[in-house]
Amino acid sequence: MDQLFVNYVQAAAVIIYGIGFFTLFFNPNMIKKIIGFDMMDSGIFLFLTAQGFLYGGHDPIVDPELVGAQNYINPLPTGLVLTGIVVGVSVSAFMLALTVRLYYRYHTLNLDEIIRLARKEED
Amino acid sequence: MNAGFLFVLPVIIPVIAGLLVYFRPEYREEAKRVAFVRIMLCVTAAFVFLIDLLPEAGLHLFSLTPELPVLFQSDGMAKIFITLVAVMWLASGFFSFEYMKHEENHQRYYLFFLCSFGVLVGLGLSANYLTMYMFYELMTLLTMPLVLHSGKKEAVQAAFKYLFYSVFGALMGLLGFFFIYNYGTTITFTAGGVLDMAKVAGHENKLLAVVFLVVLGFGTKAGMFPLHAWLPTAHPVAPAPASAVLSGVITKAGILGVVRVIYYLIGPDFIRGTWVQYAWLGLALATVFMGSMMAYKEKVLKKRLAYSTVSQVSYVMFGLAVLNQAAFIGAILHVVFHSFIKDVLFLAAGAIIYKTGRTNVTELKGIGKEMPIVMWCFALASLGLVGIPPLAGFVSKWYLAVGSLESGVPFFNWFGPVILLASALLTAGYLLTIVIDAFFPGSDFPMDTLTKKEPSYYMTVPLIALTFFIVWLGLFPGGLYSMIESFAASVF
Amino acid sequence: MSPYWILVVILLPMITGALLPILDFKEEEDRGKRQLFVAIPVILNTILVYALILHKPVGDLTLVHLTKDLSISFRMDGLSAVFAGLVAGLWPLSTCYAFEYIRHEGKENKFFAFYTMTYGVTLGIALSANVVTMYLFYELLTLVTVPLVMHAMDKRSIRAGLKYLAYSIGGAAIAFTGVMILMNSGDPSMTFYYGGSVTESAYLANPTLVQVGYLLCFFGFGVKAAIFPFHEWLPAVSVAPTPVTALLHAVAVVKAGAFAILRITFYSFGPGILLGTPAQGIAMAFAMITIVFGSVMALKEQHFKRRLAYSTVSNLSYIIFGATLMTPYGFLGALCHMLFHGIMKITLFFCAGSVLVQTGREYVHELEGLGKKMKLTFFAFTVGSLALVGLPLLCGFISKWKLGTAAASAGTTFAFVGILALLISAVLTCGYTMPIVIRAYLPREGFDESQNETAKDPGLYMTVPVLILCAAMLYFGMHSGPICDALFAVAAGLI
Amino acid sequence: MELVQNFPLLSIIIMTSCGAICTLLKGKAAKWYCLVCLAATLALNLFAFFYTLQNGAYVYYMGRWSAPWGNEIKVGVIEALLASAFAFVMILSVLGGLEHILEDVESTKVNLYFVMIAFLMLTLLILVYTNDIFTAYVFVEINTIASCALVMMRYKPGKTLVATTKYMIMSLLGSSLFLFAVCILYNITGHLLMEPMGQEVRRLYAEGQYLFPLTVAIAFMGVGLSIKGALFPFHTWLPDAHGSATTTSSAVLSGLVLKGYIFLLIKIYCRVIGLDVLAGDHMPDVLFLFGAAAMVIGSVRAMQQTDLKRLLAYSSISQVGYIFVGLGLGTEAGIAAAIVQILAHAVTKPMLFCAAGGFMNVSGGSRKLQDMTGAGRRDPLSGAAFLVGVFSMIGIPLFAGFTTKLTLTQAALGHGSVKCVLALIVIIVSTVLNALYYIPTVSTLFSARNDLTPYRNRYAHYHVPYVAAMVLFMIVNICVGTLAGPLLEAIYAGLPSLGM
Repeated sequence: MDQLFVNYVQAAAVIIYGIGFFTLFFNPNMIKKIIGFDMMDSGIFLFLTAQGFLYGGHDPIVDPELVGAQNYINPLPTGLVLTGIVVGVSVSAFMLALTVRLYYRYHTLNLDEIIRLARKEED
Repeated sequence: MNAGFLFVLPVIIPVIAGLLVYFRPEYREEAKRVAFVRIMLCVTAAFVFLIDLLPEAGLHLFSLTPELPVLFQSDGMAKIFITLVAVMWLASGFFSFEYMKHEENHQRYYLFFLCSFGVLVGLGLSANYLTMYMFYELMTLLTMPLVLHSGKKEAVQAAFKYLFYSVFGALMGLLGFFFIYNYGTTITFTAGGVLDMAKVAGHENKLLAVVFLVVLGFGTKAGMFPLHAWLPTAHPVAPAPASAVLSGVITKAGILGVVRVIYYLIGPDFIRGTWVQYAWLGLALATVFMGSMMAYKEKVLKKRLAYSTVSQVSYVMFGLAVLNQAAFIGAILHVVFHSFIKDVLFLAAGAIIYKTGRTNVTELKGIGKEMPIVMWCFALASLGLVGIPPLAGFVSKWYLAVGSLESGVPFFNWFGPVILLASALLTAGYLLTIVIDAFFPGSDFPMDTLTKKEPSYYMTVPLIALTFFIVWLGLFPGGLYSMIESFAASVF
Repeated sequence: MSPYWILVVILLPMITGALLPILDFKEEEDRGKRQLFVAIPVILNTILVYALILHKPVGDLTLVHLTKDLSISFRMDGLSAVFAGLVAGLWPLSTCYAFEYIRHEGKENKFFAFYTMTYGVTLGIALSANVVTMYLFYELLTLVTVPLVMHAMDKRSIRAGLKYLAYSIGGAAIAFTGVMILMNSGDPSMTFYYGGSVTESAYLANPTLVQVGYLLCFFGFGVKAAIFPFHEWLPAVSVAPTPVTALLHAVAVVKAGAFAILRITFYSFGPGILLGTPAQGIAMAFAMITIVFGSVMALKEQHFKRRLAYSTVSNLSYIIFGATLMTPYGFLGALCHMLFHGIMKITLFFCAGSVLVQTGREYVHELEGLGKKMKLTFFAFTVGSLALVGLPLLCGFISKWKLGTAAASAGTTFAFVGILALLISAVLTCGYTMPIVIRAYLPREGFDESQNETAKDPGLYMTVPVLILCAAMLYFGMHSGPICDALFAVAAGLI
Repeated sequence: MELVQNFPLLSIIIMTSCGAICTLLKGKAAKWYCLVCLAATLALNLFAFFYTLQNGAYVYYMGRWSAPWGNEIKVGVIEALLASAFAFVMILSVLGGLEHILEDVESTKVNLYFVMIAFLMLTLLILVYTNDIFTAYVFVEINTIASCALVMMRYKPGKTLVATTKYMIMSLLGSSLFLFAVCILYNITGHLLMEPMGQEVRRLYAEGQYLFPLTVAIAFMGVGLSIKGALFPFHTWLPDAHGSATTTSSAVLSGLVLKGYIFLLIKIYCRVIGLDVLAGDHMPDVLFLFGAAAMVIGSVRAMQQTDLKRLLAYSSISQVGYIFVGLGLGTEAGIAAAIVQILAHAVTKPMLFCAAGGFMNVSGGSRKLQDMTGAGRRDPLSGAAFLVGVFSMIGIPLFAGFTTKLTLTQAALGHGSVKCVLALIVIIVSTVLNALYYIPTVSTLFSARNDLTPYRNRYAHYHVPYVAAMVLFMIVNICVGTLAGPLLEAIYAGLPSLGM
């Protein structure tokens, strides 16, 4: 339990991730699903950035006064998060495009309903 | 080249004759058929007697595989058996000419009748286990249609029962064959046995079990308990001449099998004093007694005779199981005598059925007046079967009893004769009552209304001839005795 | 002869079969052409096979190496010669029979295509030099025969076909596992050597594994040989056209299973290792159970062809029983029965097929009185039945004799029980064949002959093969010395 | 540095540029350009394969930073082999489904289809080669998008859209789990390159530190990639997606895309986690069990299908099960078997899908098995290819499937425990089930039909690309079956560089 309080940022990240996960998985609304996905991504990014952060650490720009890696925050997670955001955005965009197509065809955003309609269409 | 080539003829002639009778359209005609069959029976019998007269010989016909030659020989046992076969077939065959008039499908009947003649001669002449097994199987298959002949429901059932019991029995024989081949030096019949004791060592128990199964197997054909049930079912449904040979000869084929296996392959020494001998004795005696009891209770004449066969053939089994010379001689004598007697009895029953249609013993009152010749023969045969001197049956039973008493087998040495005696009394009870009723139906029976219904010569001559042998052999058994003794000595 | 001829005899029928759908003969009009097109390669192939048997090619023919150990190779050794000889002997006869029979079924092109292909595939099994090759052809055999079973393409035959398929493929899959164990415990190329390729050290390292491997192979290949409890498919496939049931499910396919067991027992695992192990006992016990069980089922079965199929179930296990004795004599018995049962059972099936075609009757009780009308057919059936029962003078006795004496000489109690099983089965055999014969000739009292008015023997295409087979039964029954010597040479590993 | 060592990266660059250039080209030109690029990729990777076969694996630094900071690709025998195979199968799938692409995809968007193909190939190459776990994540996502686009890109919307959506959602779940696992691993090890990461993981495991995060990472990694690899019970998206896409898409998706993810998983498990650590967490057991279940359930479900493409899709689920069983055995031989199965299935399933496309042509475009009665006679080439595929699926010697069965059974026997028995049983059951749905399918395809409606009577008119694709597919399948020896040798030679 102690670990949980000390690493409260990580805990929050996991909670956000969990919310996103469940939304993506169980919410039938397409838009909410996409929001859920974004929350998942955000959760992970938070987790990642929190790991790179160092209390009292400086920006990772080399300052001649501060020698030694322990004085700087880790720049790599930040870079990773940036990449991740790019990927996440493109996936969200793709999903949104998909949703638009679905909506044009079925006039609803409810995935369960869409599946039902699609099955009917098939028959 | 010796007389061996002769052996093929009495085997093959009846078979070919039978096929001709069946397939040639001209033999649909009664007269031509009878003439042909008569000649063929006589020719075959003549060859059989010729073989009897010639000295012992052997013939190697061909080999299935090198270890399985088809061999014939005419030793004493063979001669006795084939002579018996020939006589019975002659008598029954002639009887058939008349009897079959009230049955159908004559050509088929003669086909199987003649073929089984040939096969039985072959069986008698077999000189090794393979040949015997072969003819034994063929015999079952060829005699089964005789049982089936009428095509009635009970006949069909009886035939199948006969078939399965017999095949089972034969296959037990085959089981023995496998083992004798492995544990013996040869499969050729050799007096005294062929077992190779070096190979047997360590496998005695298994071999004893096999021997027991073989005895049971061949005992099936001989109607030995516990595999006797087919016999009272099958024999009565066949036409009377067929019943006669079935009871008279075919049951003896089982005996021949036992003799050949026990005395000529396994050797009596191997089983003497073992549980196999005691079990065998016990089963034989049980059958003797049980057969008589069943016969006593039975009301249908032919069935009564069939049960009687069950009982009498086990006299022979008992004699063989005692495993000494006197009992052996008694057994072989009983084989011969019982054949004659049972043939007469069945033929007489057939004549009665043929002429009057009566099948039940209670209907036979006063029949002695209607058919005196037939009933006289019946009476003499009955007396013979009971064992009244000087008729045939007495001699054999005497030797059986003597053999048993001097054998030294514990318990059975005195218990056997006691059972035999009891059975003889029962025999008197179930046969002589018929005779008495036939001739002395009682004072209130309207004897005067009866008319004479004597059958034709085709029926009476065989009866009289056979009855004559019964009396003659009873009076002068010496020739036969010495002949049997000559080969009996060699097996012990 | 050059080992390449082996490839020729395997491929010639397969190519002929494959060409049939391409040439696409018309069903009715081109019948003559088609028959010629099929008959010539089949006969030629048979001649080639016998030429190969008489002049055995020296050495193996390796077609392709799968891995550094496994290869597809062919060889003509003694056991191959026996099976190939049997197959090659019976194929022309049954093709001849099929020419007439299959007119009643239709779809002749398809039928002969697969039928002829099967010839090649079966020879492939016979001539394999190692387990993998055998496995290949074993699988192919299933695949080319399934269409034959499903020939009618009605619900019944499709269901039967699927059953057959499931059992066969399942069996092969089980066997495959066993083969893998074999591969790990000896010569990894799994080439057949008389006496086995499993090394003593590998066996001692893990005896249980090797025995389990043997049993897996035994039951896996045993599926095709219809070992209890994997026998179900065989009676089911009797819906197939008779030439198929006769040749494939009495000879080629089921014997392929038995052949595989012989190979596995004597040439792969080797009796030296298996003798006296629990694996031998289990295998033998199942063989015995099947022997009796098959006969009992045959006795109960009223459908003519299914009855024969159950009889096959029983008889196949005679062969397997011989194999599980694991002595040269047992091997000899198995070989004898393999040959002779092939001849006997194909005859019986042909007779059943003739009856089916001529009268449309399928059940045993409908055959009453037919013996007088279909004389040749029932003559052959009688001879076949008697041979199957084991009457001396006919070939069935020879194999029974060899098996029986082999079991007797094996000396174990188990073998003794096996003999009893054989004999009980023989009684039962009598029980399920003889009533047919008897009632065909000797109908019951009051039987109405008029219902058989139209029945008559089929044409020459169907009767001649049957009579040739009868003659063969008699010949081998009365004079089997030479062939037994040859088989013994095989069984003792001399050739 | 030798020239050949540049080839993998060169192929990646070629595919990237191909994707970019295809957006500018018209449909036909894009097709040819894409095919040429794929051929070049194939050639380059084959060179790399033979190079590594002789000289062993090598690491190729991206930029001037070397490990543990820089990004790098690692080229081993297995990687190069898979890359070549993937490129080859990709070419054949495109050729085999070319006709259908032109039919199914709007003519203005044909070039986009080839863009997606190019990107898919690109991502596959990177998934195979990369040694950097975050790069892997990025390309997993790109791969997802590309493959979703391939599914969606069919003229007829509706079902494909829904299928794509399902596929997308499941993929996103999978990749986010994967990403999470990557983050955790990064956190506890401080590395992103696989080898340093692997050393760190082993050290931590040996010292007993961070065991819980490690377990979570392993599990998330496994679950995430299993979802993408369609392992039972995460397979639900697959039949819809593969069943409704155009021929090439189905072929590529089941033949290659799944394999890309699974190979990534294998690579991470071997190189990063290490099999001994993995075994301590019982992850192989879990994968094994689900793989075994997939083998059976996929086949059972396939038996119930009336739609040929869905049948093939369910069959893929069962085949993927084989790979996971091999992986789940957790031994060197097991991994080798898994890789063999990746190859064998990659050369078999696309062929079946292409053949199914051929059957559709002669059955009025219907995918229903019922309507395809006799299609094998009307289109013998597809029929022959389908037969080869079926033989392979059942595991007849000489065909690719047999190699799998052989290696997998051997691997199971080598394992020698309860798993061995279980594996043998499922292999047997699955073989039988495979036969039970494939053979009736074949018999339907080849059986004659009397009520031939006109369109069904249409006989196949072959296009050169299709013929070439099918013939090559058959040859390759048989090659994988008959040249199992060299293949296995190559795979075993490559296992050390995989981290074994």
